[in-house]
Formats: sequence, C-alpha cells, structure tokens
Amino acid sequence: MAHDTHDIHRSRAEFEFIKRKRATEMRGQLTSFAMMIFLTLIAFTLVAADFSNYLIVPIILLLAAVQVVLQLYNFMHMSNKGHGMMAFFMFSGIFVAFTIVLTMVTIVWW
Amino acid sequence: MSSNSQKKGFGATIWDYLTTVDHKKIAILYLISGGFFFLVGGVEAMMIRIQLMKAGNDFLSAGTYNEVLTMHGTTMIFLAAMPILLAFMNAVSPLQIGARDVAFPFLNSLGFWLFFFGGIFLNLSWFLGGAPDAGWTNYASLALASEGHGIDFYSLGLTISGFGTLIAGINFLVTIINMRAPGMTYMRMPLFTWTTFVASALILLAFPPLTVGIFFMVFDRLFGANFFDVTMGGNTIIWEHFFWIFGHPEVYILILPAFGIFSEIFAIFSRKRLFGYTALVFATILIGFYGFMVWAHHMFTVGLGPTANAVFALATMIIAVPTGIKIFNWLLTIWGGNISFTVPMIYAVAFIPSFVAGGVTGVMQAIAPLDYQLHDSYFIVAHFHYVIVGGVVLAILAGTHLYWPKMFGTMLSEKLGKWTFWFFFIGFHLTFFIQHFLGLMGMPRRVYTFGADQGWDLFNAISSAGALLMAIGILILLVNVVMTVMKGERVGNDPWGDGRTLEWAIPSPPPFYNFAQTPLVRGLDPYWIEKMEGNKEGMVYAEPLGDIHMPNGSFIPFVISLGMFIAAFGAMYHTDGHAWALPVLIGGLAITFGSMLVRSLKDDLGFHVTKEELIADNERIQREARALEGGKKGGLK
Amino acid sequence: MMKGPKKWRLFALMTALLVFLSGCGREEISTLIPAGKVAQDQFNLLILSSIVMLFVIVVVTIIYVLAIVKFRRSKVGEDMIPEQVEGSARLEFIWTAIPIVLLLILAVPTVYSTFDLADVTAMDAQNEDGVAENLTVNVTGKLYWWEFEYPEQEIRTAQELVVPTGERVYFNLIAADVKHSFWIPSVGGKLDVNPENVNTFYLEFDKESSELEEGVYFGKCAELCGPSHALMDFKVKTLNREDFDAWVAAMQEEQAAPTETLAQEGQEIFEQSCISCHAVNSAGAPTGFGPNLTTFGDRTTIAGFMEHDEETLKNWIADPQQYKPGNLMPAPEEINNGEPFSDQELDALAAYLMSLKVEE
Amino acid sequence: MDLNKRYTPQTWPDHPETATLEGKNKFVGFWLLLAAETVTFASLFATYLALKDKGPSGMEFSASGLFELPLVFAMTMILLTSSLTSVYAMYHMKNHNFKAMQAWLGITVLLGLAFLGLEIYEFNHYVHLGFGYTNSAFSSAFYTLVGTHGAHVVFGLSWFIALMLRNAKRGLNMYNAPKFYLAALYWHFIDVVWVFIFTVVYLMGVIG
Repeated sequence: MAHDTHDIHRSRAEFEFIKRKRATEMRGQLTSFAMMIFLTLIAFTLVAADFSNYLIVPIILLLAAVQVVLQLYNFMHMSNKGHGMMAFFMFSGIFVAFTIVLTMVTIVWW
Repeated sequence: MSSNSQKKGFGATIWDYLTTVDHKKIAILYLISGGFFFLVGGVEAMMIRIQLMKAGNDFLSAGTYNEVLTMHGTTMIFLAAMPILLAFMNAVSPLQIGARDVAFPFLNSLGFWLFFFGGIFLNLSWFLGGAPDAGWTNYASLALASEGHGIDFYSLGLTISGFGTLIAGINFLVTIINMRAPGMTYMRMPLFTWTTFVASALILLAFPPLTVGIFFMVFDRLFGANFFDVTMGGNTIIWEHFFWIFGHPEVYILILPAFGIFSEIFAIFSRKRLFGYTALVFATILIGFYGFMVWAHHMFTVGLGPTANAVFALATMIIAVPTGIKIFNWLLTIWGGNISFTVPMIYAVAFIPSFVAGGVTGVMQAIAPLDYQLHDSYFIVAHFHYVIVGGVVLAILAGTHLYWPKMFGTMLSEKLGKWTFWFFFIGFHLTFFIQHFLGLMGMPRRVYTFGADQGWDLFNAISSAGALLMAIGILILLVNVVMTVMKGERVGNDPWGDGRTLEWAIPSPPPFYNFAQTPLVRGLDPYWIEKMEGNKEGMVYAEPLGDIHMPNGSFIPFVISLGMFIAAFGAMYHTDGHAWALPVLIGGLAITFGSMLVRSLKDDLGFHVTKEELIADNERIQREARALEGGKKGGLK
Repeated sequence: MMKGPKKWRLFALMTALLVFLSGCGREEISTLIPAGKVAQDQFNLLILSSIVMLFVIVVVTIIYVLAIVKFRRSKVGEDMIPEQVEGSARLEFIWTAIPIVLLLILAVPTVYSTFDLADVTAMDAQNEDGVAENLTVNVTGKLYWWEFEYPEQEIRTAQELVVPTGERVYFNLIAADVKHSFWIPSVGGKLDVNPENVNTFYLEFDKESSELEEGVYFGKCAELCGPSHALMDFKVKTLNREDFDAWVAAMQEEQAAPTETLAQEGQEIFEQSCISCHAVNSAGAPTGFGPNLTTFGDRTTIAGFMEHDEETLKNWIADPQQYKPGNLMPAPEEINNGEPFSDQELDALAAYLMSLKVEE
Repeated sequence: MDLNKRYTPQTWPDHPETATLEGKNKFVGFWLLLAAETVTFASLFATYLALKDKGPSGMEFSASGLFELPLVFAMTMILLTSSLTSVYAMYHMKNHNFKAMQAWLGITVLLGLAFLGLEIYEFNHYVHLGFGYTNSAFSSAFYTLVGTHGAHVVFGLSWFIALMLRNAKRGLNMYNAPKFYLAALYWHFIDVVWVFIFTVVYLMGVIG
C-alpha cells in the first residue's frame, strides 16, 4: 500500500492554465444547473396546464431522465477518465432498477 | 504485530481475532463460524429426514417441523454456504491478484461481525420463543399470520447479516478493480478471482431488493405498515418478487465461487491451464447477467399469466448455454492432462456428473407447463439439493481440503478425506436422487408427515438412510480436522506441488503483509510460468524491497455490530409493550452510531513494516523452510 | 480403499432396482400416470425433456469417463507435463450451438403449452338461454380445508370435489387467509391460491374415480400454509355426466331429516353447538365459517386425510387440535357450555353426521 | 500518509480524491454503493407504483387529491440549488481554497436544512389530514419511499457537518479530500433520487 503520491511542482503558467480550465468547467456546470431548473419548470408547467396524461407522463419521465444524465455526467463527473468501471456498475444498477420497476407495474396485478 | 511466529496467550489470541483486520484471519473467522452454522443446519437436516423416514412419524410436531425446515434452509444458505465461500474468497482472492490486503480491511472486519451477530440473533430464536416457521422464502401472507417472534428474528437477523454481506461484496469488487499487482490484467486473473468478482457484483445488486423486502416485512409486523396486508390494499406478490429478484442471483452468488474453486482444482491437478479460459470468463459474466432476468421461474404457478411465464421460461433455458460451456471446458481441461486424484480433485471429478444432473432437471423445470407439476413438489427439493449440495457443498469440501494448507499451514489427511468423500457422495445421491421420483409421485415439499396410503414410504426411507451416510462423512471430516490440528505438521509454499497461481508462491500461511515485494505478473498462471522457466527466486518482483504500509487492527467493527444486535432486540420486543424495549433500541443504535462516529473522528493511519523487519522475517521464513526440507517432507510430492 | 467402492456399487445397483420395481407410484396421486388432458400434456413434456436431457448426460458421461480413465497420473507418468492448450474456437462453437438447438426443440412446445393451458376464454361462453356451456367451480383455500362452490348450480361442498368426466372443468381459485396451492397431481399441474386475486385455469378428468382402488383422486395443498399444511388434503370424485347431473340434482334438494333416533339426538346437539359454523344444506347462500357438511356421509375421509369411520370421527370432534394442529375448529369446551362432549353425545353426533348423504 | 504534510494550490494534485490508493479505493467503493442505492430506491419506487392509491375499501385518500404542488416545487428548487452549491464547494476544493469550500458547504447545509424543514412540515400536514403511516398500503408505500429519501438527506447533512467541524482547523489534506468529494457525490445522488420522486410521486400523482 505504499502508493502515496509523489510531490507535484507546477510552473506558474501550468498552474494558471489549470485554474482557468477549472473556471471554464465551472461555467459549464452553471449551464447544466440552468438547464435543470428549466426542465423542472417545464415539467411543473405541463402538469399545471393539465394536458392529456398520455402526453404528460412520457414527457416528464423523459425530462427526469435528462436531469439525471446531467447530474451524473456533469455534477458527478461520470464522463471523466477512470470512471469506466463505475459507469459499468451504475448502468448495471440502472438496468436492474428498470427491471424491478417494470415488473411491479406489469405483473403484480391490480 | 510484526511477527506472527511469537507464541501468544489464549486471551491475546482471542483479542487478536476480535480486532483483526487481516483478510487471512477474517477468512479463518468466516470458516469457523460458517462451519459451525453448517453443522447446525446439518443437524436440522437430520431432524427433517428422521421425521420423514416413515409414514406418520411423530418425532417432530407439525409446528416444530416447520421451524426446523425454515431454519435449515435459512441457515444453510445465509449462514453456512455464503460465509464459507466468503472465507475462501478472503483467504485466496487477494493473494491471487498479488495484493497486500483487501481494499477496506476495516470494513472487511465489520462485514464479518455483522454477519456473525445476525446469524447468532437468528439462531437465538430457538431459545426465545420459537424459530421462524414460514420457510426460508418467508412468503408474506404466512409470515404475517405467523405468531410469536420467529419471523421477526428472521427479518432482523437477515437484515443485519445482509448488510455484512453487502459490505463484503463491495470490498471484493474494489479490491479486484484497484489492487491487482502490476501485469495482472483482467484477462490474467485466476478463475476463482473472476468468480469472486462476478459473485460480488451480484451481491451488490441483489441484496438491496432483499433488504427492502425484509424492511417492508419488519415494518408490517412491528410498526403497522400495510405492504403485504391484503385487507389494507397490500399485495403479497410484491414480497415474492423481491425475494426472488434477490433469490435467483443468490443461487449464482453461491454457485459461481464454487465454479471458481473447481476451475482452480481442475487446472492444478491436471497440470494443465484451463481450457478455453476466455470462454469460461465470459460464461461467468453471462451467467451473472442472466441471473437477474429469470427470477420469475420460481413463480410460474403464481398466476402471472402465460406471457410472463413464456418469457421467463425462455430466458431461463438460455442459462443452460453458458453453464454447458463451462462443463465442456472443464472436461477438455482434464482431457490430455496428467490427473492426480487427490481429495480436492476427487470432489471436482464427482462434481461434474452431480451438477450436470442438477442442471438438466433445472432445464426441465424451466419448461413452465411441466413446472406446474414439478413446482413445490419433492422434485424441486431434489433439484436444488443437486445444485447446491452437488455444486456448492462439494466445492466447499473440496476447497477446505485444497486451501487448508494455505490457510493453516498444515495438511488434512488424504486418507480420511477420501473416506469423507465416499460417505458423503454416496449418501448425497442416495438421499436426493430418489426424491425426484417422490415429487413425480405427487409428494409436495415442506410436509411434516405423509400418509401410508400414497406409496411414498420406501423412497422416503431410502432418502433418510442416505442422509445418515452424509452425516457420517461430515463426522469423519471433523475427526480429520481435529487430528490435523493436533499433529500440526507444517508444509511449504506449494504443498500440492502443482500450484499455478500467486497464492502458492508465498509461505503457508502467508506472512501478514502477504508479499514482501509485490510480484510482477507475466501471464495467466504466473507462478506456473516462473516454475516452468526455472526461476529460483520464486517470482519476479515489481518493486524493490521497501517499507510496507499496513492498517491497524480495530475493535470498533465488533462494537458496531454488537450495537445493531442489541438494537434488534429492542425493536422486536417493542411491539410487546415492554417498557425496557425502547431504551434498548435507542441504546443499541447509540452504540452503533457512536462507534461509527469514533471511527470517523479518530485518524487511523496504520503503521509501517520497515525494510529491516521484512529482511529479518524473510530470514526466519527461509530457516523454517530449510528445516521442513531437512525433516520429513510435508504434504504430498 | 477399493474395497469400499465395490460394495457401494452393489448397493447402488440394488437401490436402482428398487426404484424400478416400485414403479410409478399410485394411480390416485402420481403425475406419472396421467388421468386427463392437462396431466397428459405435462407428462409428454416430461418425457420429451427427459430424452433431450438424457442425451446431454450421455455425451458428458462419455467424454468424462474417457478423460478420467485415459489421463490418470498412474497411466501418463509422474513427471509428464501436459501441453498447455489455450482452447479451441471450433469446439467452443460446437458446444454453444448444440445446446441452443436442443433448447429450441424444447422451447416450441413450452410456449405452445404455456398458452394452451392458460386459455380460459371458454369459461364465460354461454348458450342461447344464457346458461354457461362449461362447468365452473369456485375453489376457496382456507386454513387446512377446501371449499368448492358451483356458482351456476348454486350448490357448495367441501373437502371432496365432485366433477364430471370427459369435459373441461374451469376453476376460480382464491385464498381466504394465507396463500395455498391447488394440486391434483394425476390430473394436472398446480396453481397457486393467492389471497389477493382470483386465479383461473382448467382441468380435464378422463376416468371415473370409482375405477380406482381408493375410489377417489388425491388432491394436495402445495404451498406451505402453516403447521397442518401437510394435512390440507382433498379428494376428487369423478362421475360420468349422467351421474354428475344426478348428484347435482340431489345436492340442490332440501336434505331430509334423519330417521334413526340416535341420529336425531345428534342433530339436536349439532344444532346447538355446530350449526353456527357448519352448514348441512348445500343449496343457497353461503353459510358458516367451517366446511359444508351436506355430503359428510358420502365422503371417503374425515378432515381430508383420516379414515372414514365413526370411531375416528368421534376422536376428531373430541380434540381436533390433536389431529390437525393449528386448525380453526374449536375444542368441544368452547361450544358445549365449557364441557367436553360425553361419549353418548359423541355417539349421537357421529351417527348424525354419517347419516348426511346425497348419494344412494 | 503524512497528515501534517501541507499543500499549496501549486502542489495540490489535479484529482486529490483519487491521488492516493486509499482515496481511489474509497472513490470506487462509493460509486459501487451508489449503484446498490439505485437498486434500493428502484425497489421502493416499484413498490410505491404497485401500491399507489391502494387501500382498504372506502379509503378517502388518493394521490391526485392529496399532494400540494407549490410546496413540492419549492423543495425541488431548494434541493437543486444545493446540488449546485456543493459543486461550487468541490470547485474550490480542487483549487485548494479551503475557506471558500467551507463557505459553500455551509450554504449547501443550510439549503438542505430548509428542504428537510419543508418535508417535515409536509408530512405533518398530511398526518393532520388523517393520512397516517398505517392507514393504507398507499400511505405506507408513500411515507417509506419519501421518508427513506429524507433519511438520506439527514445522513448527508450529518456527514457534511461532521466533515466541516472535524477539519475546520486542519485544512485540506490528502486524507480528507476524498471524504469531502464523496460527501458531495452523495449529495448529488440524493438530488437524482428527488428528481424522480417529484416526477413519479408528485407530478404523476397529481395528474392521477
């Protein structure tokens, strides 16, 4: 377990570059946030506007799914390098989750 | 702490095991407690067979019989088979990938103690007013109707031990993902490590549904919820689904590590690399994947409708394909090999026909309309005992013989081992083969008695006789263990002489830091490669000798688990209106969360084994090895 | 070491012989002697799958025996290092493809039969007069006994199902308390009896049960339902259509009062202590908490599993818990002003109950 | 590992959460736990969907008549915002700016507390209407699903608070950086679950 990190010494320019990169990333996160708020607003509006259920249900589920993707990939960095195994297990989990929900809404009768 | 050769007092040894975070010692703890529960479950099995040895027997009353059958199933699955497999995973997997320990030594210990206290809690039901009596499947309508606290013991005990198992699963996954030695790519991992990996993944995703289902059961029984209460809008089929969404992967959680053990044995004792390693790995992954898509074949007669039944019937049949791939690859592994019939190998060889028999009856039951006849009859009892005894238990017995020298540094007697084998193996087929026919002759499972006018007497008598032979076999094994411990003859690194993977490259038992230097892996079966190339050093190393960082032992896992154990009593007796119950519940939780808080607030950075200590330790090991060479050779060569 | 196995082999052979000799079980209850279309279909699937599986076992056994005979260390030499073969794509393909073909052979009849056996569309079919074309029986599973209601005929009975031969009989199944499972092994596979929904299926009965040694088929509860799960048996009487119609007609009539004095005495006791749970008239609205006793004298068993004679009946009434633990029938003390029934009272009750008959 | 080793923004690694083996283990293990949590919540959702509006005969409550959207809308906005503030905290963690990180975490905790307060108010309100936990299968499933989420919020908040207090004097080091990171991941996951709760339970509940 002797894998402690080696010391890092960055040049000034390198350091500034990383800082800028992070700031750009952070602006991206703000955009994601804005989108989440926007999607939530749409969902609530749809329900308030009282459209047909057959229209609303798929749309709001889709909106929720998009939000989850934003959270996972942007806020939780699942797209970053070194997340392959984690993504695999998350998707396995989502697959099992989906199966369970499908079961309970179809073959547990009435 | 730096040397395990020091003689310690009895109390110090106990304390050492109570606080250990060393995966090898935790393996021993799992083996001992799993072995103990295996004996308990075995006694329960014998009681079942005594009761059913003749028509209208009155050895057990109806209610007691239901308790015994429930506890037999629950104990064998959750408290015996799984922990013993976890023992081998702990003892061997980290060594096989060249790691110094598991990823989370502290959690490893916590996982064990949670399992242990959960198991003790469940078994205390015998002394505290009656054991659970709704079958290990604990179907909701009967479980809610069951009086007394039996079902509460079941739910709370399995909740606690289930957390332990989940923790163990995550631990092995992370260990295998992050801690493989340099050169140990995924496609060079020994098959036992692969099956550990896939079984852990199944634990990760299958235990949550069980936990949720059991939580519903606890809330229904203790806190007035209505998940399964039909009159309040509840639905008992929800329980059945959750139980089997967990229950089917659970079968693979048990059988995959068994496959792994047999894969190792076939390769070692045929002196041949596994035939079709890649296919075996992918078959393992596929079996794990299918494990989640077939659970409703346990529910064909529930009335889910023909569409659901047909879909699940077809999905179930597909599993036969990867399983068949495995069987044929094993056959081709021994084909052209140099087979030595040691005790582990005899078990492995006996496993193939037994498991094939269990597998084909599985396919028969996948045929949904046929299953309407077979379901809940003795045919299914025969089937799953063929799979679990013929697969998992044979693997456990084989693994005990195979890894005993690696875990304890001594060798179980081959002669007694063969006696155990013959008694157990013949007893097993005698007990269960005939039960297929009992099922076809109309005998339902889980009956405490049967009338003499139904033509089942003879076969039941034969079945009971077989159970007796199995019991004799296990007794011989116990004698074997005691004699081996008493004798205490030490063995070297590779007592079987044909070890192929990394665990055979280091002393038996290994020093607490496992590898003084992390080995460099140059292919599949790394130790075999070095042996074939005549490497005198044993291995090629990936790093120079240097300080090793190791975790400290800790008593906190024990205390956390104890807290939950205490809290469970509070929760259970709370419904009886005892004034002391609520304080006990709160007190237990306070112990648990308090010790968790202590753990997170106190920095625990571990300690270092210095280079000098390693060199001294290595010299001691060399000295002992020379002494071993000089004296009578240990093991067989 | 070799002495042991030889003896065992002999023993195993004898075991196999015994299995063979004791045949396929009893006609009343064995799935291996099918007595109806459903059981026959399932039996055919059993045979088909057994043949396919036997083929697999034979193939594996041949390779396996050859391997362990040819390549044992005593034969190939102590120091022989075998060639480290990696695998073979062609072999992998073969043993992937052949099982898939075998499974396809099984898959087709599986799917067909699954849908065929679940087809209950004819259940609601009516002829021009609005009378159902097919017989439907509503089955209710209760703690350790079965209730059979014939909704069209407006009759009900318990413990002994009476059905006509040679036609489809449809069943509605529901549990009144915990989950049970309805199974007549020699006539067809089981179906669960759930507390929250009605399950439907059909069975066909080919043979009149009077031809059987015991005169009835045996039915079972196949789902663990409590202490007396093992005793939750029922019997099935199959009659030809004519006899069945006669039976229905007899059931629909008002049952006559007993003529014997002892039985009349029994009736009096019955009407004081038992009538609030047990109906003795088949027709009309459901009455009572316990099994309907209209046909008690016609039955072949008491409580579903015991000898049908007066001695057993008296023992049963005197202490039901001893014979069927956990059942809900009260002890005599609870229904007879705190007193156990005297021998005389038991005699009278037994005589009365045995006189309850609709068949000749 | 040396606890006393001091870092500056210049020497602070790019990914402090995975810079040590211990950190990397925690990181992978935690993601696996989240996968298990996904299945756990799916089980709860599935049960809720199966038991939605199910109760004893004559039950007076149904999802469409019960839920109050404005309150839920406010809760959603609060929790979404808290997810963003924890992203800010992690941004400063990576820049090795301890004070800013603590400040943003503080805001996150306050928002979380506000959410929790509203949830308690909501439950209390329903109970006063007569919609108690033991009323029906529907009520049991509803409270268990939403309540389990609430319990996760409580645990997440306790985790944040413990970390902040514990490390207030120590500053950031390689030992606690992974812990902060994982706590933030946990918080995002809680948000993900809530997105589904407001969609599946509340929005789909209101439209019946």
